[in-house]
Amino acid sequence: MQSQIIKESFDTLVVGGGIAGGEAALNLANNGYKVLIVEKDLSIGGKMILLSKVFPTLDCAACITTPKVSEISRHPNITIFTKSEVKNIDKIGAKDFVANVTKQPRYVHVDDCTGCQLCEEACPVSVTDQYQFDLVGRKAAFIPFSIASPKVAAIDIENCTLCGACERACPTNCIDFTQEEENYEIQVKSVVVATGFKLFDPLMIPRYGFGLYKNVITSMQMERQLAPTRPFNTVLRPSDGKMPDNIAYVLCTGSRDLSVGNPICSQICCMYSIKQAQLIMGSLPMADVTLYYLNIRAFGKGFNEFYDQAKGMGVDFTKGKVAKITEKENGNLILRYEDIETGKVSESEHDMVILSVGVLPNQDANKLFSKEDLKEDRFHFVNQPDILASPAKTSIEGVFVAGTATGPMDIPDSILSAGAAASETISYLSRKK
Amino acid sequence: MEVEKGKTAKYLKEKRKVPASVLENLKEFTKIKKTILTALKESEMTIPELSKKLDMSTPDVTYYVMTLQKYGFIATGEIDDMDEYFNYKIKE
Amino acid sequence: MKKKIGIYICHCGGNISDYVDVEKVKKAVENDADIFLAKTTMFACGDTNQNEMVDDITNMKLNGVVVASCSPKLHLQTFRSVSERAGLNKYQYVHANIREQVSWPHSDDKLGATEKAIKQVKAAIAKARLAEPLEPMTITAQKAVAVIGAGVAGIKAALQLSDMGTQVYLIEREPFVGGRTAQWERIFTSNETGKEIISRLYKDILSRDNITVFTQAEVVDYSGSIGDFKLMVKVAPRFIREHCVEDNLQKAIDVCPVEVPDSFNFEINSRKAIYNHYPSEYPYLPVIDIQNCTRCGECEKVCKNIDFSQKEETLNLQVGSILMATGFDPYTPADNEYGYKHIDNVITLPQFKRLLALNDSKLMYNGKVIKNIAYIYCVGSRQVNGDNKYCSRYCCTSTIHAAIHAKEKFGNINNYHFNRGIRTYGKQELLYDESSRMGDIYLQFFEDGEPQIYKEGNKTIVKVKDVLTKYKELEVEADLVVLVTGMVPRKDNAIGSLLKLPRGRDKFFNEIHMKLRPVETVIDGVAISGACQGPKNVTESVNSALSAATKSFSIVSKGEIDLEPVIAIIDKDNCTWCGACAEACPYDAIQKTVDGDKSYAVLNSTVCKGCGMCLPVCPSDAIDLTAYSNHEIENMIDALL
Amino acid sequence: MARINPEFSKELKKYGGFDLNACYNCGNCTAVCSLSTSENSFPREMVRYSVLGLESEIETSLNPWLCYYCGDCSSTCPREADPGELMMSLRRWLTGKYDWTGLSGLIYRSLTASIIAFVVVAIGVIAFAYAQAFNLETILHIGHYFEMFAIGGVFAIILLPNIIHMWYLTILKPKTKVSLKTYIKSIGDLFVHMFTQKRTLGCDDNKTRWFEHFILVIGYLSLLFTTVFLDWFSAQNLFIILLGYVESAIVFTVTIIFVSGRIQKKKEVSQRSQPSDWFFVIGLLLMGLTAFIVRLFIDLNILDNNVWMYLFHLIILAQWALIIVPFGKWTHFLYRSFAMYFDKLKTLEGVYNE
Amino acid sequence: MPNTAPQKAKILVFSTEKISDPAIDMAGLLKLHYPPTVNTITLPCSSGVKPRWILHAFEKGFDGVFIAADGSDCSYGESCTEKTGNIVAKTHEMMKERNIDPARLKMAALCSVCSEAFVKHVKSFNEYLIKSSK
Repeated sequence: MQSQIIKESFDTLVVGGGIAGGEAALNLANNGYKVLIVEKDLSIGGKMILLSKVFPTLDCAACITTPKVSEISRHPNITIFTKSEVKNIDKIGAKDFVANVTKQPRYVHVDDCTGCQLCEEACPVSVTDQYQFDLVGRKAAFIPFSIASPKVAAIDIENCTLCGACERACPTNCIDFTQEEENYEIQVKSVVVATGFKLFDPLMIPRYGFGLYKNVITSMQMERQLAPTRPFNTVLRPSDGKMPDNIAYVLCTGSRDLSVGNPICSQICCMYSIKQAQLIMGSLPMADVTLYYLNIRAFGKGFNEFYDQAKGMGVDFTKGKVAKITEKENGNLILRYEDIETGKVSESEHDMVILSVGVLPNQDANKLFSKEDLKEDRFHFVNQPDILASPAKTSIEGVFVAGTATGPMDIPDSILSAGAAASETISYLSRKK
Repeated sequence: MEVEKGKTAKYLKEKRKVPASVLENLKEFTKIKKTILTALKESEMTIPELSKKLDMSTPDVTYYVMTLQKYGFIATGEIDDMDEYFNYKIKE
Repeated sequence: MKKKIGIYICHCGGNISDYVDVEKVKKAVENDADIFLAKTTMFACGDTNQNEMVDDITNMKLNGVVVASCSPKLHLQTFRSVSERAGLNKYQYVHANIREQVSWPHSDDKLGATEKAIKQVKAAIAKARLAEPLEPMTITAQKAVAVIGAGVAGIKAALQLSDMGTQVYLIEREPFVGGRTAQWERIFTSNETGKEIISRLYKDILSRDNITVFTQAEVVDYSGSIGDFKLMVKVAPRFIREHCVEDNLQKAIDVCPVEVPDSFNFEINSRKAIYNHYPSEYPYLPVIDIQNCTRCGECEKVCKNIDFSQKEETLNLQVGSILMATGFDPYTPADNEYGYKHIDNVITLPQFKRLLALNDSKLMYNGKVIKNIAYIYCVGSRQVNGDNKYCSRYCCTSTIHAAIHAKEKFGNINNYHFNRGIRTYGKQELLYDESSRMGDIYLQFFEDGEPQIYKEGNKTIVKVKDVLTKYKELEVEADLVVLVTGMVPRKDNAIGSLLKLPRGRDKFFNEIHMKLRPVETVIDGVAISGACQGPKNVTESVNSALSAATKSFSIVSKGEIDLEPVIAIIDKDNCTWCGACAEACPYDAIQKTVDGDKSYAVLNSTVCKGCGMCLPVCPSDAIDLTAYSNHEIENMIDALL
Repeated sequence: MARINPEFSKELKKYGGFDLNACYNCGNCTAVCSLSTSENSFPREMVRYSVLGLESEIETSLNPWLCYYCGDCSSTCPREADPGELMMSLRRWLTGKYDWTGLSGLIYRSLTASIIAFVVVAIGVIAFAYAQAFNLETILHIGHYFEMFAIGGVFAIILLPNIIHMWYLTILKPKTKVSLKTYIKSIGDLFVHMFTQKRTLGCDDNKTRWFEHFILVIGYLSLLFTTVFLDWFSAQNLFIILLGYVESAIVFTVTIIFVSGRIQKKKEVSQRSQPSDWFFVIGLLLMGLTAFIVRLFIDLNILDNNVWMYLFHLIILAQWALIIVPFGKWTHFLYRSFAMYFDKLKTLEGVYNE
Repeated sequence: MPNTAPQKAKILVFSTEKISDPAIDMAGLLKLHYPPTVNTITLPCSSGVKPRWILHAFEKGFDGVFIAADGSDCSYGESCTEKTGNIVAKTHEMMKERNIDPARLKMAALCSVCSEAFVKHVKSFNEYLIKSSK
């Protein structure tokens, strides 16, 4: 059964429903433009909504993201497609774009689901939870995470045994396995690319033992461990559930490193590591935290003060890149590095190691256009041809870029860049009129 | 085709085969869940203790205990004397 | 009017009804006074129930509605719009939270949960009884925006606002536009020069008819509030008539005998009393620096367009919002900080950049050819003893960029960077990499090991215990020492004080919230952008300027502004004016008014945000908050017992 | 106090093509190196000294000789500064530094100088043969004596003074006090390292390379012994003849493996071969090969009609003995062994513990 | 339900719309339990609580009043904590005058996901109130 193509039109298509895409959409919608956000995940809010707290103010990420996200999802001028993908965008004439968008079935009627989680309780299947970065399991019928938006269930069809338990449990009969992929043809006047970034995969550096040693985890996994809806209820080692008391951070994992093909600085890792260190010291007061760093890049408003604060709290900053990690029998880890200040090779033992992984481009952005050329820079981020005077402009007229699609950025910078993208879009649209 | 609400899984089951690995995974999880819960019914235990008793690796035990805690079967008890490992127990 | 209240109690498909006896709740309240209708429903938020509610409200002419269901964060807006659809004022709708705050947390105690649910519903009824219809306050907004400062941020914001279709007044204090950007030469990453960027953007400004640019203009007074600010602007004369022949003007400049230090070049050279900074500078007209002019009359002899009779003008502008883009000052080192002003070849980074621009074939300073340059980083930033604890963000990249530029332009230059850990964040890291590969040498120190600069004969020596070489003491003989000075807030903050803009710990203007509202200030209608908010590079300044432009535009775009009706109400009969409320108000919304011999507080309702901070401080309890009056709260308290 | 000299790194680049200035001092190279210890950490220290141009620190250091170039530091260097190649270049630079004649440095820096030297030697040999009217017997005879004298002469006039110079720079100049007892006690180390390169085994995944190298050294030294002292080309003893065959075959087989490795550039160590490296391996290869063929020709009784073959061998031999051994890469055999010896002295005297 | 359930104190909570009330909601979401005699009134900001409301609550029979303050996250400005603190201090004085134990009024800053903290606070407050009333 071939489903028919649904045609709709909007003023602007925002590709990506993270904090940058959402902010851009909100700015446009507040000025009266009709916006469609296409998000490939089940929830909008991007990576930010999964964070614990944010630097340098230490307010919880949820406190900032949830009001934003609910404002976005409630806005009458904003339409959101989750679990959807922009397959292709073509420019039609001088003004319009036509985008082919596919919406994957969620197997749940979004409007009817009340988020009661009864289906989740009923589902017998357990698989690793990608929203907790595989630290725990989740069901095949599940709500992605407690502050997801929309906060409704979804069925992970790949892992579903089609037993029907969820359907029987659902009080509103909102689960529907007859849903099929929907195809849309969307006509828009402008496009905002807010496809965000990818995290560096530490498997690329085998000498750090990620994947092999359970107590070597990524900063995003630690972010979850520190979040209010954390997988372990407290900070624990994944190897044996021990409460760690000597934690190390390996900065520049996959950043500033030509040997893995990424020479640029990821701009956020120093600060989020310092933030996590402060949070750990808050939740595990007896723990020692050491950051192995090259240069601390605390450059933004209030950042350097935040760094000084961490030093004051007793976080140890050791200058030197960790070269190798080896595991001891008890799960503790030996880090080998050169202590730059003494010039000596040193080894130190920690019971948990966090790899502060860097920012890589999400190359999905480069596949959006088939006929037009959305230029990329040499690292495959979206190129900014007039980076000084119009940073939100791209190589295609009418296509603008927001957030980390152009390169590493922290949240305030992403939000400002999203504001700029919305601004440029508005003036483009009003000039076109 | 009109399918009765609340019974649509059957419809999809006819159209799409459930991979063997998915069923295998369910079996595996149900088995582990049972072993862990049975063990904890006897007494509270830390993860290393459970691991010893069940002859399962500590990372696996950690993962499943945390998962079962998330699903509401297990609760966290007191921490041991060394302040290292929490005890886990069946949730009433 | 008699109250007719309708109540809907939600089962939430068991989420509530499994723990709360919903029917019992209904029975407990249905016979209360004013209750006209009480229903239970499986899903209150479902379409069926929503439509039923609309029918009930219209048919029965209900003037108060309560829904007891999940958290108001989820569905308050839903039911408010249901009410509006039925023609009921949305402020007459009251929400009771019996899921997140009753059935779920008390799933262990069904009896207790039911009792609590009854109380919560009764409290909501108590509130609904007193709820008055409220209308949002609407004020008209002037469809014009004042942009203060015509640097790159101000110009970009002005262009953006113009595109969006509003009148813009671009107000610049200096005689020329361009701000700091015009002073820089090549800028990372595109290597375009500051002048080129400004010229490009300014040409755009000239093509718009809804932007008015004022130079030598200063805001000297302001009144009003969001939507309607009244600004008094003083514009100083140029003493030169427009539309004059350029030839003559150049002659006029040439004959001027006065030489004063050129602040555009950070005083490394001098200019005349009649001047422009570079030939293509905007506006195209030179200016006479009347403070330094000796009135010798030489210029008048060669150029007819000199006009000393021009007078200062005062303009009154009316705008709906204000956008601040006043920029920064470079840090000025303290006397003898790293030998500044004591050792002859110690200069600052901005001076060095101008030096690069002004020299052509050879890099010269004080008549000597420069080969070895030492850069001392973090001067005036990340201070241990001083007030500037912050990092100035742009300087690492800017210095390395200038150092590479020097090497490329003049050749045979050795650069030595005495830094505290290079912070070339993001793609700027490439520049650091490039300069290293070009042979620049980096030496690092921490805050407790600052480099020493001293004279040895006529040689200037810089030495440091280098962190990267096991604290070995290393030295360089430098022909030029460049102090990498950071950004500090503008020394002259007259406009900031005038608008009472709050400043952060770093003394830059402060936004409301770095992430939620990054370009807005607590003064409604005043946005901030660019480096007046904190150190930023050109790209970052432009991003914030564009964001701020959208915010400013959204204030004025509709011609009117809706304000939340929940505000403070001052009972002037009870008020004896002690000033406590005015002090407590974070928005300056309360002013003293004198009426004959009585003084009392008056609320500026357009500025009030309805936080209620003024309520508890009033000694005579003369202030109430709409929808949260004593009566309402106390009735709710009674209902909860 | 030390004055920074940015010219040094430019000078050093003549000894090898790499980007030492790219280093941002993360210390990864030092920590990744399995030979680096907390007592004696390298190579970053050497990179830093080279960038800063602290010549006296480098010339008194033994560290460049302690590196066996497994290449881990270079392949994991986040800035591709190639610290492994820097160590290699420093060994070349130090060879030049130790050599009192200054010719080593010249040959390393200049390809032209090297070629001229090779050509001059070749012409000299041909001229000598011409003077002897290409009489095979005389040439063979004198050739054999030449070998002996060349070895003795080069060692006495060039290598011994250079080793003493090295000792002066690394032990005497830094004012290391070493007792005579220590000198004697550690002498065994000198020979162990000279013949076994034991230290390479400390490098990860390096067993094969160590074994090849070990076989080559043994093959080369015994071939030298067989030709010079057992006079292989004139030998009648079947055992000696066969021994020579085996030895020369080992030398050219192992060197063929090395040469093909350098051509394929598979390993980090062979990515940046310099002319001096090529001269060394090709010299070895040709020596083994020509010696093998010469003896083969003798045994087949066709050398009389093919004097050119022996001449070719002699040219290689002379170039080897007069250029590569005293001034070329051959010296690393000596310097490395002595460096290990001196390092042992320093360790025993507790220099590194300070 | 067994009738041996411990006696529960009547606690009135003042929460704030944007910050602390979401935290209390989340406590429910996470099925964290606290006594059902804890009832909440939501205000825009904790620094707008009038002492007379608190006194009214005591007069009418509440055992305790808990102000779930915004802390520095408050959208109306950082002075919120300080101002709420002042209200509490002022009310404490007034309570002393009326012979009410000042410890029956408590305040704590809660962030919007501080649900565990909220439950901990009200539980210990409840215990205190029960103990002190005996």
